[in-house]
Amino acid sequence: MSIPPFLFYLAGALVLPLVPKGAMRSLFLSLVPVLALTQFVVLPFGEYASAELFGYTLILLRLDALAYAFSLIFSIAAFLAALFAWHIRDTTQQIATLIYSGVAIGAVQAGDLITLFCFWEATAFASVFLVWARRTDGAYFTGMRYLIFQMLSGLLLLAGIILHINATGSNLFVQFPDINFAAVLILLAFGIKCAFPLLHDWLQDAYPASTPTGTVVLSVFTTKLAVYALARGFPGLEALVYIGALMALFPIFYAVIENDLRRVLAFSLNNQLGFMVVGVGIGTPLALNGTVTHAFCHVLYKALLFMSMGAVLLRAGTTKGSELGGLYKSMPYTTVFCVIGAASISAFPLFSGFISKSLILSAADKQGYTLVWFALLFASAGVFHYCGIKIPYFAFFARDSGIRCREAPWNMLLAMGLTALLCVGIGVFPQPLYNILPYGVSYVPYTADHVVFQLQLLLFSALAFMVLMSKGIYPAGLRSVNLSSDIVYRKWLPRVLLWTWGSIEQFVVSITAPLRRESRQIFRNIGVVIGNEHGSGVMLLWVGVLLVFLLALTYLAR
Amino acid sequence: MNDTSALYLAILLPLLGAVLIAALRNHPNLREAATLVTSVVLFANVCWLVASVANGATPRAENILPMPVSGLFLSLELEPLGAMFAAIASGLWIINSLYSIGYMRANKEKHQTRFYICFAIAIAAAMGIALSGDLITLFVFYEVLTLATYPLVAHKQTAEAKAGARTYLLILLSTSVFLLLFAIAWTYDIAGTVAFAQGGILSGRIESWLAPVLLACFAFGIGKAALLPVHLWLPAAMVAPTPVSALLHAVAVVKAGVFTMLKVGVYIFGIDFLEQTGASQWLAWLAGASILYASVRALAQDNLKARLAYSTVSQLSYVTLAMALATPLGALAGALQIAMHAFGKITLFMCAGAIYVASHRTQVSGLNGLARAMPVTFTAFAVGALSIIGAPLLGGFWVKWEIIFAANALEQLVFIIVMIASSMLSLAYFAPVIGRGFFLPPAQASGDADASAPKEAPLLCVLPPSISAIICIILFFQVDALWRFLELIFESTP
Amino acid sequence: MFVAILPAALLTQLPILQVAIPLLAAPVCVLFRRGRWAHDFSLLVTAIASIISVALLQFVFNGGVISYALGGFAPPWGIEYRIDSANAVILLLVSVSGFLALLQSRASIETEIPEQKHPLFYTAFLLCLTGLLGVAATGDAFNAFVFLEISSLATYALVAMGKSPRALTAAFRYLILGTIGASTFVIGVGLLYMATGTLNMSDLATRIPASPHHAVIQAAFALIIVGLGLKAAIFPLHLWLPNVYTFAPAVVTTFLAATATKVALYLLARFVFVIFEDASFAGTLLMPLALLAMFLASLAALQQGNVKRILAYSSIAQIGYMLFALALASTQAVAAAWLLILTHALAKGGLFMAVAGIALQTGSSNLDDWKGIAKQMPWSAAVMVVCFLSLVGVPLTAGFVAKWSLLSAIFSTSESIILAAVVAGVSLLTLLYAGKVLETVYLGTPDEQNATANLREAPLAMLLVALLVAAMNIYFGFNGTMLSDLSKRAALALLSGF
Amino acid sequence: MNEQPRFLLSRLLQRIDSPLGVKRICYILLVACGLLVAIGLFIPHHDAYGMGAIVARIPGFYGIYGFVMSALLVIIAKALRRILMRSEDYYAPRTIDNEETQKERNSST
Repeated sequence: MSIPPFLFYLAGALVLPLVPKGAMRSLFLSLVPVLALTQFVVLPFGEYASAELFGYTLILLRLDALAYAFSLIFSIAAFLAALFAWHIRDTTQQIATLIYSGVAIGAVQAGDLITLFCFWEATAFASVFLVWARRTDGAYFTGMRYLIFQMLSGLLLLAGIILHINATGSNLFVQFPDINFAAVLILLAFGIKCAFPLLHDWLQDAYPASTPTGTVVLSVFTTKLAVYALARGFPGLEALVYIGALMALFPIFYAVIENDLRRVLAFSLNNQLGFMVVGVGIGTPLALNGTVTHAFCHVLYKALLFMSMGAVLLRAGTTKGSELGGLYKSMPYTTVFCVIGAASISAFPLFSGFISKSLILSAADKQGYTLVWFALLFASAGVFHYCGIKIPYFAFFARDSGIRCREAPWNMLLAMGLTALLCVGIGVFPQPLYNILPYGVSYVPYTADHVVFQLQLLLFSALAFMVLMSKGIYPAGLRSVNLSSDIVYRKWLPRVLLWTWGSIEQFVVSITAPLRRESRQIFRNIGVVIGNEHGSGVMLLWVGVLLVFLLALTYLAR
Repeated sequence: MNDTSALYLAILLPLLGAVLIAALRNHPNLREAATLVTSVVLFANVCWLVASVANGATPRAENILPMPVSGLFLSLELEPLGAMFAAIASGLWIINSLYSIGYMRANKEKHQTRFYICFAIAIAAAMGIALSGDLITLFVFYEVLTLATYPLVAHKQTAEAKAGARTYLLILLSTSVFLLLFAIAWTYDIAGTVAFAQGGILSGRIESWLAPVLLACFAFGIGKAALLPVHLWLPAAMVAPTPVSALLHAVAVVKAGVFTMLKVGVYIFGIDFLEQTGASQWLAWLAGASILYASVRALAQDNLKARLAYSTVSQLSYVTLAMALATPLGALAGALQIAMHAFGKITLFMCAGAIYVASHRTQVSGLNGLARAMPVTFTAFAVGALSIIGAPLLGGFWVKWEIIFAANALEQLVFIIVMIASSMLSLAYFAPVIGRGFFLPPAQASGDADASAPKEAPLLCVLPPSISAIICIILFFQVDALWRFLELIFESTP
Repeated sequence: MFVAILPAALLTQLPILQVAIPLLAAPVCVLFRRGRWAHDFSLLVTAIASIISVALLQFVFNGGVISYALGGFAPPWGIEYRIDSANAVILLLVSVSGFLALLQSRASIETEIPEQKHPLFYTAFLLCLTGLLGVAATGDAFNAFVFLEISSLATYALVAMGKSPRALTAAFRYLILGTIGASTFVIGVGLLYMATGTLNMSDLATRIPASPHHAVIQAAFALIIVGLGLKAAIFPLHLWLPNVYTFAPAVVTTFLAATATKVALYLLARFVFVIFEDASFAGTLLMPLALLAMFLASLAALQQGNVKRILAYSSIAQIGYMLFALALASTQAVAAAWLLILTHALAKGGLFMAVAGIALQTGSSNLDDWKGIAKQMPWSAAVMVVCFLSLVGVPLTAGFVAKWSLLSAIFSTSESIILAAVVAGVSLLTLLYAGKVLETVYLGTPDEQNATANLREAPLAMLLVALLVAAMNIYFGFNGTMLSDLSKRAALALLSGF
Repeated sequence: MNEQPRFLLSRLLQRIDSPLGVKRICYILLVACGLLVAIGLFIPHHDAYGMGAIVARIPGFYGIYGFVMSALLVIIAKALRRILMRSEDYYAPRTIDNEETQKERNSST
């Protein structure tokens, strides 16, 4: 008997309001992921819990290596996030977190497209609450934009699924054999959630807008779910290699000049996704393994970084680089955890990023994607630059901003500590993680050349940072907004639409107003001609006219 | 009891209820009890009929009254589509009655007896529409429905209410008298009958270039279906009290419109005939335009009920679009939309009414933070809205699913795009209610005017929308049964 | 049923009795000192006339055509009274309308007409009735003229008795125009006589086809159409009608609206279809006029502020309908025309009755004074609703039966959807002015200076009759078989000739 | 500013943060870089294919690449700022970017 794990989360969300607020509820919140985890962690791979709905067979729980890895990391992250949010007393956020985690796990374990779609949409609706939970006007509007983008993804997926089912008659979620229109729609849907270039703006827009704890949850699921879906549906699709490379490259430029550190993290999230997408695109066992590992590690260190920034936001009230600095004096533990996260994302040896990123790089190299390989190398150096150094440096060191606050609450520290421990642990002992990878590939990350070259790359990068910093070339944090492709729908499109609407309206009015006036006049005239009282003379005239007319007609008709 | 007498009963019961209500006008509690009892009995009766239809029977009552022109009779006949409509209308009457009691009392509305009487008559008319076996009978009940709801729309008797009711009556009566009747007469002339028949009655009898014209007469003549140029009555009717809006938008009126549209498509033209001639092509396009236009208009409305009204316009065109796709699948999807939209929209309206009762707020921009005071109402609203949007786990999803399926089968990409765009737009106009309600801080500028913090509305205002919201969820999982029932449309021979 | 109990001898005399009884009774009214007696007497007379008409109809319906030679001179030399399905229906309509109008209107007559004039009033009323019955019953062209004049002259007098001073001018203008119309008509008849040497209609019908393109006959044709058109208030010869309907005493308006124009229309149909047998030509002539009437008069009705005027213009538009149906000239269409005549009489009669009641209580027929009157006079208002619905042609009212027949007639004769659309479109306009009146009556808020609060419902007698008519509107909506059978036979009678 | 941070860890970190600490780090970094290049010359590269194998033969390639590219990155990004940067309230009020600033302003007045 196996219950699909997502049901635990949903049931938990239902029961949650009944649990008294406070420690009880927080405990409950962190126990749900553990309970759900026990349901599948020892389950043999296979398909469970299928249901019939509307003539389709739904597979609610399909466990294979790919799904297992993602479910596992999602569950761990859900637990850590719950721990991190222990102090939160906001019921809506708690419910949203539970549902969001649950449906994300459900989506990963969905064996068919319809179930996948249901969860796909549900992640969108559940997650927007976390954005809104900040409860400001800005967050509200941001959430609306976020929601619409997520919905667009869902709808494209829906259309694609329907087209797919119509063409193939099967609703199983397996690799899409050929890239027809249906597949393109589905790819686009995945692409939106995966923040493909030009479809990515929702990510940098929404993630920094959430609450300190909300962003942590957000950073875990949506995009990794998309990576999972790509890995399942489109492994080896070559276009993805280039899309991924582009994703890895362009956000780093933005990240360097971005002021809001959580948005910097969002850009780096995008950049890291690029690595994973490249891995999916290469599609060799090594590359796919790299994608899975990287996603696994990424969830942890990105969560860690967002946690540390969340703690900063909670205590210092802002995460803007221009306002922060010298926080290590107040929040030393957070500082250390942040540095561990930064080291992990920068792929320092002995940290988790190292053992995952190199798989993808190796795979790219192996398959002869030279340019892509260079690009990824560049991106790796860049990551260290704007994320590995910039985040800890601007937040905790640099010039002293004078902010003196308390250290993060114990639960946050505990959550960060556990996450940091996992990051280091995986970095040191990668084999357990490698063991759960979908493809049996033996890979040894810790070879001399790997370590040395990686260190070369990173330390020279650091050198560059130092040089630029000392020369004053490094861009300082400035309160600003950096334009991106989202200006199209945030500024231009509304203007164009309003203008079009307005001019159409004006046009219609300018046409109809005289028409209306005229017709009213005609109407009134009819009234005057027909309705008014006329003298007998008029009548006589009509009699005469009619007579003459009739006579003429009869005469002519002869 | 046999099927035929059950047919008569379905129409007579609400009328009887109206008489009872009138008789008990001095005893409000008994009067409301009369409404409730009647609605429950009616529902039971309709369920009996539905069961009989599900078993393959076709309850009939022909030649009830002789009509002047030979071959033209009033007749009743129940096929699956009508059975579904009847079941929805009578079922929602129960919920709506409960809600009406809560709403009318909480708002201390006047003329409550008139309200309940007209309501009952409107339900009788809706039953008649559902059960009618030919166009003339349908037309008669259609007009009765218009007339019976007119006093309801004008209920408040303010200048605004009168103006709205006037537009309501004018558009509905004029389209039906001008175009619908004309179309019926024309149909009669072509086919020699106006009785609904499996596969339509026009096939091979009308020149193919005239078929779209006749269809146009029907499409615009059925004003209650609120196709683009004739949709204006719906926003105008928003002046009515909320239970009436629920009646208009969910229980009876607009549903009667699209139901008629479906009936005409399926049983007068015949889906095959429409497909062969392509007579409904233009209608599909117009319905698509209607969907998008109304959605955009909804987006621009700040008044919650006006927003809902435009949403209804857009959602109704789903049915028309589905029918105009001219495939059996499309027609079934349209029928499904009638059911799904009914439950979704009634939830929304009852929530809007509950919000009004509790806080006297009508504008979306004024809802900030209200959800924290009324979590149940807003949750129900969210469920209803998501169902309308077509989110999974809610009934509305399957409609979207089937319509896209039907459009895809025809390789009509544009309608898939329309469906997607419409879902996006509906999300865009519903999400603010939820987002603002739950997450924005309440406005404080109004000061002590709203000194008494709003609380959840009375139980009878909150319970009904909760029930219908739950039904929205159940419908997602139980769609199979409904669908199989509807499939009888193309299997049985009525 | 009557036919069965009536002795055969009496039966053959029925056509003359139908006309003669009111004619002889008319002067008797003058003898009564008191109006009330005169009223009761004329009521009795109209009742008898109604019974006779029912009997005639019954007889004709069973397949007969009654030809009665006046004074024993056989046609074509003597004057022939000839009853077939077409005019039996009209006779019934006229006599029953007269009866109901009288039955309903005692109260309104008493307030509108000075006591001492009552006997004269009833005399004129009966004379008018006689004229209309005579026109319908006779089979002789000149005799028809005579009766037309009898009814017209009586009508002038009746209209002039209206309370408003403007009734006089209305009557005077009607007098002038009516006389012109009558003269035109009689010249036409004279020309016919000149050309054919006969005045008997069936005789004319057999002789005219022999020389169809004779110039004199064609001139006669034109003259007769114009003359009768004026009597029937065919657009644009309708200008006399609004004032007459507005300012005549209520009972007169009710009666005239239900009957007068229809009788003229009947005669027109008789001439066109039976005598000239030139239906298609007449159709092309009259069709545009009919359409114009339907549209323009309805528009004009929309702009009126006086209920009676609204109804008057509505009548002009409805006459357009009837003319339209006649102009289509198929059996089905003529049947539709007859149905229109009957149902319009029902609807418009009922409306004018209700209006009479309300006008009696409010002392005004201006719409502005009727705001929210439905609260005080719910039954009268209800009658208006029913009759308006019938006028618009909503199903389950008599009007629907007619409207439906007209639409199917259009479809089956002309194949022109556009015509049908126009007809349907005009009912839209009807709806508009009906809505305007009803909304004021139901939802208007009374102006402060016209306190309507203490108004009471119309007198019971008025109300009951109005309700009866309204009920008939509904009854025939449910069971229109009788009406449509009648009209179908009438059409057959007209189109198959003598 | 000679305040003593409360936490022991903070005091440790303060050492790094001090001017002297920074200087030390710089030196350590330079030395480490040199060492790495040196080591890189001697290690075998068995896990490199294609381009990876080629560039591994260039002494200190990874270091140079890392240095140049990150410098380029910063310089290009800084140039991009000229095009892309807008004031914080560019999208206001529909964004969170100016809200903190706004809040500060409100609390200070």
